[in-house]
Amino acid sequence: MINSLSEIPIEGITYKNLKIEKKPITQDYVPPPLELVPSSKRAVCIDPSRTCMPLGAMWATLGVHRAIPFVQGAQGCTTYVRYTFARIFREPASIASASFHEDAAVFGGRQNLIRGIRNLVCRYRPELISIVTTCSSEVIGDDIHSFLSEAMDLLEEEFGREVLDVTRFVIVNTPSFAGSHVEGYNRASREFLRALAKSTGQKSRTLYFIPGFMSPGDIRELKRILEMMDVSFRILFDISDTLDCPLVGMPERIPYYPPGGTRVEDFVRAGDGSAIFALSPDAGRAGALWLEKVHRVAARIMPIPMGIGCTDEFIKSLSEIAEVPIPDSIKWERGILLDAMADTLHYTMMKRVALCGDPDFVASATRFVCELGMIPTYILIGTRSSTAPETVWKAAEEYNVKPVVFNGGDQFEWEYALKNDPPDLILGHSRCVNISREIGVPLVRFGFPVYDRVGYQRQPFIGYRGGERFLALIVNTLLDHHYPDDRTHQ
Amino acid sequence: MINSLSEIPIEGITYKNLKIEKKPITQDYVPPPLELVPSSKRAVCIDPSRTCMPLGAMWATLGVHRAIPFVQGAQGCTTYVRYTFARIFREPASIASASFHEDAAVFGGRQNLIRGIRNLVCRYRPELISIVTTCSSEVIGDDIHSFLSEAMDLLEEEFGREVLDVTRFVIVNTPSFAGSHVEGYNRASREFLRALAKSTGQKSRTLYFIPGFMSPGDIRELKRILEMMDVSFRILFDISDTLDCPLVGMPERIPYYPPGGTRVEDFVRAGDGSAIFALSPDAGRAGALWLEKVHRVAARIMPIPMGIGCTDEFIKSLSEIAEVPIPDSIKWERGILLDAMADTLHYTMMKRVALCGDPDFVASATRFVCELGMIPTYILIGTRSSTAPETVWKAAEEYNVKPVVFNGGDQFEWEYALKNDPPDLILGHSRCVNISREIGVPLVRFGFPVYDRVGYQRQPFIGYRGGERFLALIVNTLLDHHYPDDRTHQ
Amino acid sequence: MGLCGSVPMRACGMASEPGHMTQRSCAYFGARYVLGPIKDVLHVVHGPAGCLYYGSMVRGRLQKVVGTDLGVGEIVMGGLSRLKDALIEAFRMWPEKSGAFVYMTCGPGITGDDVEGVAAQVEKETRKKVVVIHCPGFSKIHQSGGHSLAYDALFRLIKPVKKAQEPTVNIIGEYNVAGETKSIRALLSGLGLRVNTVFTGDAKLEDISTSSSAHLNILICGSTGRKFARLMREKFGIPHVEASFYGTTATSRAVRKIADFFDLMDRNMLLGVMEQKFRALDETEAIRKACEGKKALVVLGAARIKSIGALLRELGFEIIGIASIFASNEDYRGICFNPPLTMDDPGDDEFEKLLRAFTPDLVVTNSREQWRSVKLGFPTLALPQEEFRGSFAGYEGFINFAKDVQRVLTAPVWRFVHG
Amino acid sequence: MGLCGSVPMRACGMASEPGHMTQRSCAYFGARYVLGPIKDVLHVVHGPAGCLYYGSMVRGRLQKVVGTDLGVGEIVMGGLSRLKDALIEAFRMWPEKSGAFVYMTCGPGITGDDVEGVAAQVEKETRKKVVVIHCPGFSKIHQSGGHSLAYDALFRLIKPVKKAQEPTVNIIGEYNVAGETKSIRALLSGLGLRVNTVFTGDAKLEDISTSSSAHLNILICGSTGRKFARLMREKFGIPHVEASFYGTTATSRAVRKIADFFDLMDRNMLLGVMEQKFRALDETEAIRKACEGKKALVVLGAARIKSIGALLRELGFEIIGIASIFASNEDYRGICFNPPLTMDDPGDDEFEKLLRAFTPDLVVTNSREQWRSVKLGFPTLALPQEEFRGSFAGYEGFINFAKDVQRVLTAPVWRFVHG
Repeated sequence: MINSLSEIPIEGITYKNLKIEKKPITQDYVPPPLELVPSSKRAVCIDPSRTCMPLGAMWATLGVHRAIPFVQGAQGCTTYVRYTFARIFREPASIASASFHEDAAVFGGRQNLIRGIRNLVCRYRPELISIVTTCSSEVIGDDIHSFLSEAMDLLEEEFGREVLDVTRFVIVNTPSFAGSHVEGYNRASREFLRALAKSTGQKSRTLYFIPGFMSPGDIRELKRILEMMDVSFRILFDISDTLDCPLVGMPERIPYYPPGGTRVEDFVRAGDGSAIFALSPDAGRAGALWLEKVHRVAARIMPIPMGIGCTDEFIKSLSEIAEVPIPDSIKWERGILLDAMADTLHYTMMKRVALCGDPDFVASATRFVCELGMIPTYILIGTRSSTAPETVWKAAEEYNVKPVVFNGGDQFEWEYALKNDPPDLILGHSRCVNISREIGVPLVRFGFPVYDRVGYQRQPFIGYRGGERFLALIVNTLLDHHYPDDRTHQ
Repeated sequence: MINSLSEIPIEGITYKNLKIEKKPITQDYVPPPLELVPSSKRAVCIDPSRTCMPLGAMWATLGVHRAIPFVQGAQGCTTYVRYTFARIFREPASIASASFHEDAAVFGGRQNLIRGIRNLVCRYRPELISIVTTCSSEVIGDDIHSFLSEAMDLLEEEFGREVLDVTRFVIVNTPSFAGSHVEGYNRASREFLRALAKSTGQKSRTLYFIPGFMSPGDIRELKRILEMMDVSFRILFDISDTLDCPLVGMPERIPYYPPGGTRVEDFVRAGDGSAIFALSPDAGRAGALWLEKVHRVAARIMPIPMGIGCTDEFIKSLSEIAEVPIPDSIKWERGILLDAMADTLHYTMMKRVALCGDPDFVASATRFVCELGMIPTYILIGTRSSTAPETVWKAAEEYNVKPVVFNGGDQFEWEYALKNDPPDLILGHSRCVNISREIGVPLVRFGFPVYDRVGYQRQPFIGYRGGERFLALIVNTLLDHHYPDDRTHQ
Repeated sequence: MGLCGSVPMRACGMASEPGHMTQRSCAYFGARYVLGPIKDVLHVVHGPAGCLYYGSMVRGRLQKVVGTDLGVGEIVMGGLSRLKDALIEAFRMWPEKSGAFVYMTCGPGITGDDVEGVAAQVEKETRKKVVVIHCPGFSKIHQSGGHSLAYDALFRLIKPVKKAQEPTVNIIGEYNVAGETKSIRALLSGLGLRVNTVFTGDAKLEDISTSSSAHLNILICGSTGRKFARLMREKFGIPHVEASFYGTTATSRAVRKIADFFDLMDRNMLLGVMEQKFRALDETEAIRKACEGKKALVVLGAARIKSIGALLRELGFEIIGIASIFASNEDYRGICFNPPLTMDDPGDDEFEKLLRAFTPDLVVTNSREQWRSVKLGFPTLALPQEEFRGSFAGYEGFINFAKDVQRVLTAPVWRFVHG
Repeated sequence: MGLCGSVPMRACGMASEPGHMTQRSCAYFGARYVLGPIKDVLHVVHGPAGCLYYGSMVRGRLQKVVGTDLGVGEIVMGGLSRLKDALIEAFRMWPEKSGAFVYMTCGPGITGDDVEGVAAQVEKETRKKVVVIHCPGFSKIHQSGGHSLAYDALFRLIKPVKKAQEPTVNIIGEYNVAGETKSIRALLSGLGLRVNTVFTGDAKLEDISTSSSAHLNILICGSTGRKFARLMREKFGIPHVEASFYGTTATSRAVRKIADFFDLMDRNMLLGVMEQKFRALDETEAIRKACEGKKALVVLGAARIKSIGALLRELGFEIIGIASIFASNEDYRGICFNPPLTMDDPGDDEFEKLLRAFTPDLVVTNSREQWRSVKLGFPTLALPQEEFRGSFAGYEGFINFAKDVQRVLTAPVWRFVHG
């Protein structure tokens, strides 16, 4: 090999040396009819940046200790989600299906639910089962409440009253033809609290948190911050251990349940809580508002604490509600993030960046990139949101930038904008990899889902420390990008 | 732009679209005369992977609270090091020079030392000054001890006895023509303890640690582990705050000193310690052995706790010496790393990897890559070491691999090996970037120095959690590498 | 139900019990599995966004799929006009496509939209072929029902054409995982055969319609393609041979079987085949020695069990148990080795019980379910393999597979689990 | 020593006090700074590995440098034979190199090796030019001494040759930071001039030896190149003009001055120059408005202060203080604006006192020392700039500089520091 090398090949990585044939994947690009570019002008949906509601309810359920989602629908509705979780977390996730077949489509899912619940209870002894509906059960018009009540009666008859003390039930209506996975989580947050929360009249000092689609790494960082703030807290829907846990070897008892997850008891006591934080407005607001309305627990709904501004808001709010001072250790971490921002401003300032993802992620990330002096150009909010555009516009006004916001469009129209006006960087989930390669603009992965790189689920993006990491990712991605004379970035 | 695009350019990043002209940097590669390849057969040194001793002593000194290295030599000996630190840490670092000029070269550095110390003491009121020698002062034959004693007498005369209570002095002989920065640190570790440590006869339960060239992120992780283990400890030469601290704004008092660093008092009390750990055999062993010999503090010298095996060894040793059990939280983190290893084994297994760097980093990293099922091929230990090859061979034997080890050679001979037999991956410091580009093999940065990417100094590579991050870096680097059909790595 | 150790057993070919924690998927999933790789047509999902979102990932690869993204309005009022508009728009946006597959999923499946009528209209207006796959998730007991639906649709596309002049074959039930189609093509070209269509690893609409020009169909995955092959024999008189390219023995047998059909076998060819086989055995010798007598548990779709089972046995594994995620009784009969345990449709708890009961040295399962056995500390090989792990078909494929097994078995991580 | 506010002042051109925490570097550093970019020669460091290690980084770029890596043995016994072997080996390894620069650093500088003798021997044996730079770190009071040593060596390489036929210039004191040489070359080509050699941003041994063929030397950095230019005038009769390409006014003046010399100025050229200037002013208008009246503190080498000062003033900054890391009195005289504070060789504490006393809106300093002012919360521009930030020379360079300043000033991070 050595003789065929020129000392410093200018191309950075020399495909030539790899001796693999290059083959074009597709033919030349033909622009689409212009009037079909906006998703609102089309019937056809191309590359949606969202999936359907049930996933959100399943995600939430898996954050509860020994809880199993029971999906009232066809088998694909679970298999596809199991696959999605498997790719993101590289962890097993037990999700049960009602196994709808023709008979269910014709006669309804009563038998499926009743038999399914019995099977689950007998074989898995879960502490909670969430019944997650799908488009089929919703279109058929399954009366889930009456089915469940029948199922519970039968269980009691067969096994005695105790069985219902062991296992709790929550129904989440998540028809796939409305909302998205984000709304599915949102609804779950309300239904879990509706079904479980009680108030004793005796208020506690405990703060409750609905994390939305935060990763295990994010939730762990959230806990660390809360411990530093020295407040009493519970995280609801805490996937940090259930979807990221050690290699355990064969457990003593099977079926195997991952350790951790929020205890049912914590949902019950939430009614006595002193406040509930929804840290993803679009994925959790409903739960927080319900708890406030019914149990008079103060609700705080705020953007994901990402970057300086959003984290400041969170920490301040925490300090006020819990009446605790902000400790020096947190200020220290803030200062470290500022230091990192000042140290790298030449790489970030004025860089044009496009964003894509779930509303809560995109809204907070937009503010963060503004804080870094970057210029957001095209922003795709994958699920139509009423709060995220507001958060985006507020940041845009403060930082004097004028991004184009697609609220709930599909990726096609956003990608079309990027092709015409390529940014310096894309911030988005793993399904942005094609446009990133097509226009030769590097991608920083974040949000839901990231599945084509490893370790993202373990590293926080939230809080000042998460900001540090997010910033490093952004800068290093820019530096890794191979320019023709890439020695400039030594 | 849009019309000139083919939908998925196969090259990944399309230089073409950037419209920047490619120009070859050098002409075709001509292989060197074969007999000149091994560094031992040459007088000429090409791309050494080490620098000279003084840097190590300065690094150690900057880990002490309000301490200033005073470099007995020409100004370049400090400027170059300030520059090196500035690039790695993006932090200010105050290092004083004796400003040798012709007169010093002729008459010796007596005046320089005496006046320099006085200036420093008056203007900076440091708590400690380390006098770091260089090749010039060593060749001239400066009698540093007598110079310092004269300087102290004069200080006492001028300012009273108190001045010597405020400022302590340590002399570190670091002639640049021997050893390397690694030995410079090693000597500093001994000289600081020799100059400061006392024993009162009353043993404490405190464990002392010499971290070697661990980054601030590594040292923070070390502290976190020690806190989890619930042992009493002090880190000596603790750069974690001094070389990575918040953006502070104008301080109340100038000259500005960064917060943190090991207190002089901690060195004094080390003589009563229950054990001292040198976690980088080549950079710290001398200090630990001296303390053991003179003050009967048990010395534990072990590889950097990186990956599973080395971290296991460290945790076990800690548990034995401190007589504390290994907490579940640590076992949990170990299990998470194992999980990450199992999840990614298809990316790492049988991958051929070349390593380059300081002996302590390379030795532990070699074991870690073996644990990942990778095959170390060519290993350059940048500074000749008596311990690192042993650690490497032990791992190689256990894992049945047969790497070629260059113990203390220069990068030229290692790079020549890589050109003839390119690995899948290179693990090395930032000065490996040229060979990485030349042969088109991706580089995972680690060790000393990393200066061409950001955030590396803040993220740990040590312990189980550092291993998780190291592994993710390795896998993501492999995945980022653009193969012709890079959709395979979605 | 029977019992094997502590593991309850169920008869094959039955629908899953609700709440049984099945790994099975739906008819739509199955249809996408088979039709996914067909390149020159539009794939249009008539259903909610979720089906579109998930359906764009087939065997780990992101594919271009579009859909109608049905909302409440369409579910209530009917989504037909939206489907029509979507089809016409999509043909305007991708004029190079020769046709469209329309996948009807649960929502419209229940409301019973006249999708065929819309398809006919659009065909008329656009002069492009529009094929409807009625694959609501609930319509079959598992994905293999979807495989059949897909093959039914493919069969309707075939026109009667003249036989090809040169010796020509189709390959049925071969899905080009990690480049396997290329491996098999290479072996067949070596015999001097032309491959007309690969169902569906390398198929275009035009090739499909002329696939009746072949002299022989080579059936790889019997489970998905058997009925299709039978129909092709009945309607177009094309005989088929079942052939497996998994393992050197199977590959040699397949090559000889096909060569015999065309009367191509001679001494040179025989030597060539032997040489390749010897090389593959040679290169894997150390690995085979290391695998000798090790115990494998295989949890996959039935057709895969057969092919992977052959590979494992050739490596020296003892297959102590097989569990099919989905299968027909015919599939089980096709598995010619008799492991101590055969079970159908294992639930999560049953999978765990199998692991505990058999403590296999190697688990082979699909990529979706692999993390359970990994988490419990068992070396696990997941399929479909990623592209960089290489094809498992043919002689080279055997070497790739052996290396894959070696990587999994020898990973040092396992020795730390109980350390 | 004088006093300015709380800041003690020192006279210029003096050696640093020991322990003063100077930012100054050594003669070797200065020599490397000037000779670093010369491509077709070997750079050989005769000294310990550290000098070699550090010396390979020149203005943020890693360069190929080799060395003798002297150990205790050579320090005691003399390193001459090692140097000779190293040179001969290096020429064998890089036969394309036309010569070598040998940098003698502190160790051999004190022991007093006869390096010249070895150089002569090697020249004889290899027929390559070997030039020794006697630059032990202690030999000068700061790096500018090294610059002179480097230029002395370069001067000795120049041969008397015939004048070029076409109008030809050399550029002196231009080091191609971030592509500045290219910007200046472009301006000069616009005038129809040939550039023979750029000292040293774009120089080869051969070009250097024939640089006496030029009609004019253009002196950019007077501090490093003034003496060299003077010598070239004396020995080869080449006149020089001092010219600055930093800022639009300076650039226009420089272009006219050079054009006048060659009698090239006409209406068209004048219009062209004006147009470029207007465009640069136009593009930077908003930035200039934002910078108007803002206070800048500049801490750099003296020559840089002059050029950067011009750029800052053209942007509208008030320069409230300058502190030269190293300078001669002549350098200070060359700075034609009179800031309230001028100081030489600031220590770390003095730098901090300046910041506290003047609370500048912008600090401009070198990349090594930038983090102190950043840490204390001051927007800081560091030089030399990285390549991606672009050349600061010429009209385009003014725009680049303006944008750089804008990036630093408007970074949102500063508003959070006290938040």
